[in-house]
Amino acid sequence: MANPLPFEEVELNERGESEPALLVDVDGFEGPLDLLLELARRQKVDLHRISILALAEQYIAFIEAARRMRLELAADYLVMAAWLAYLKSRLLLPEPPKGEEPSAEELASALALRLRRLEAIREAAKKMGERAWLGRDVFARGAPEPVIVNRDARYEASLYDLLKAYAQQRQIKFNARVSLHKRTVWSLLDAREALERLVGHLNDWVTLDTYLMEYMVEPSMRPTVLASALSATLEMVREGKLTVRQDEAFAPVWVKPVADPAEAGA
Amino acid sequence: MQEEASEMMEGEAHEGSPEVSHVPDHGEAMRIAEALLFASAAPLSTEELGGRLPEGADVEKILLDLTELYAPRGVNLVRVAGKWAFRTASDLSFVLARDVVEQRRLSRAAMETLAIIAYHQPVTRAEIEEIRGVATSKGTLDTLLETGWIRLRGRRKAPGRPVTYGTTPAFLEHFGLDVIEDLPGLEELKGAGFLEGRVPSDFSVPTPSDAETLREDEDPLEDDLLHPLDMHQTEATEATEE
Amino acid sequence: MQEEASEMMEGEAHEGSPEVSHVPDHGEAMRIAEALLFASAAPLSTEELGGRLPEGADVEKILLDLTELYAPRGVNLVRVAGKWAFRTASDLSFVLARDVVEQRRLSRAAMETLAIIAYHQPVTRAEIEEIRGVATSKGTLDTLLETGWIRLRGRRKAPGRPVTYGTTPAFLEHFGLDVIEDLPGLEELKGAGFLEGRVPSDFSVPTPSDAETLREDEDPLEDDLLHPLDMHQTEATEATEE
Repeated sequence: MANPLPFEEVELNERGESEPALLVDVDGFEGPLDLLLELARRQKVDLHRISILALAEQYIAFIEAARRMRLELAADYLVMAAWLAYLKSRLLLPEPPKGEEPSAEELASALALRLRRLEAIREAAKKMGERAWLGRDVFARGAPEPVIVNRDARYEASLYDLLKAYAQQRQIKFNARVSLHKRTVWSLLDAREALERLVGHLNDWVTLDTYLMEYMVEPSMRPTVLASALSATLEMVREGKLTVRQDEAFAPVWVKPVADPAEAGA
Repeated sequence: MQEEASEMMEGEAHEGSPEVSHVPDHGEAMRIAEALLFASAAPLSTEELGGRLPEGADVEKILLDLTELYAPRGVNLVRVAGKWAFRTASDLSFVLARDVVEQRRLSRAAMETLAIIAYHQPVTRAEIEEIRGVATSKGTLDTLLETGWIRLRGRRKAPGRPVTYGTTPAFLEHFGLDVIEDLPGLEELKGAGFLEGRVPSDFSVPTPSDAETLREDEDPLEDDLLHPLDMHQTEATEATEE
Repeated sequence: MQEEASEMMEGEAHEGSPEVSHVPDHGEAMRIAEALLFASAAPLSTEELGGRLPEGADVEKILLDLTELYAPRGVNLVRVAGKWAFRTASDLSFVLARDVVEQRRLSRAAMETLAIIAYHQPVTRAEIEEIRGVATSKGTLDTLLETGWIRLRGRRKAPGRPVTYGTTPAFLEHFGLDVIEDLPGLEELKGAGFLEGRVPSDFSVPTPSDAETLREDEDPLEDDLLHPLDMHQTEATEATEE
């Protein structure tokens, strides 16, 4: 097994939080490919001339040793072990006639390529880490002198906006005045309801005014009450519920319920 | 030319080293001081710098040399509160300031108030409120004063002697009016569709006056008002339109 | 000696002006550029500078001259993320390192993942895992997103429409890179065929791209993903501009 490098302890701690699945890995390897890479390095040969067969054997031996030590291994490692065992058998057996599947040699070189690629990106990551980091190796201005922005407000408004605002204000005012002076009215509906209620209690001629007396508590209400009541009366006459008569112009208006609607129109 | 300058600076940077080998490279110490002063968030004292420079470095000399070196540049080494800091050259302060003209729209309340002042001037705040049917915030009048379109004219000869407001020549200029009487009257407002529906018979649009001379019912503003006025305008500049 | 250096810089500062009188004083424009760049913690683009320099100033020449002038100094003018900034000389990190407020160290996993994203961008999580031969924890990507150095770019036009990752301008700035092509060892990786797309795709181009525009095999992110993205970008912007 590789001797853990000083940083690997840190790695283990960090991984404890973020990558629990790898906590059980062996001596801080970053997965099976990383372990393979480490084993390959120990062959002390160029990755281009690596013996994948030897590598597979070493990996399998490593995994078996770990299992004997009852080390719990992440599934990734076992999958890789199984695959390498397969590859090993393919590499040892005579190659079957060329089929659809890639040959053992092709599989082996694909694995070697993956290892070289991981090695290359590791190297790149190392170079990136060695670059002069801002805030670690190089520094920006410690006390930036900000650009002072003098804000000068310029207001925009058009004559149209001005006139519209003025007209709206004044208009609201006079519209409001009209509604303020709106009088309380006795609606036709109110009159009709009142009359219908009263009709049932009567059986003789009565002046309309008598009926309306109780509504005329406020003098200002009188015109609206009279008008609405008269309209309602005429409507009920048309429906044959009331009879109405007036002896002369401006004389009191007499009403009488129609006992039998058939008599209507008299 | 440029190369020459580079060489010069470089030459300068390595000055001293061959003569006295045990004294740290003066140029290198200068470079370190430069970097320290640049990266520091606050000015550094001679002692602080000395503590960070190579053993035996002549801090005073380094600071003197740096001050001279940077004196003609766009960035100078200056003493602030007994410490040292790089600062942009004071004659270049203009490049670090930027004038931004912000286009702002008047709020509806301000627009309405302005319109009432325009038509009803000279008008008091209470009269504006009477027409609008709502209290006028100080901020609204401040904003309008800030625009330069309205001014305090005088004081109404009435209980409480309220201030009267009117429009300025800048108002006419902005709204493209020749004289204040060019504001459309009742018939024109109706004709242009600004007033809709039936206009009550007692409805009228006043004839505004923005004349410099006060009306008969106006008194001049007292001197004591000028100070609060100044204050108003200062505040108004800071306050942003709602 | 010192005086000589001062004169030198001054002499240099006024170079050019006598020859072409209608062109603004080159030395003065250099001073202004110096002040602007020096004052700013965040890099400035050539355009930003040009807009602040006197009309007709040769921005490119000014920047070139300043770069050369400051090359031997403790503070250098460098190109980062396509913009210009003064930075302390990288060889002086040893004196400045003391100021560092315990920079959070990236784990090896995070550093490797960042490298893969940088060199292989746009890259999906599956592709990162393929290269590393191990599952990438969400925590690693979150950490990297938090630094503001990587961003979600879009979605790969492939089954499952996986998110693609790429680096940000803050990444370039942090690592002192002008453009993504300046990544160390990029040519070797490319030459060895290690940047070939793993996922069989007609579009795969074996060069990293951190361009804003998506590649042909990328779709834009959906709106629901934009919120976390915006958050990251805001952080990144703040980190850069301070």
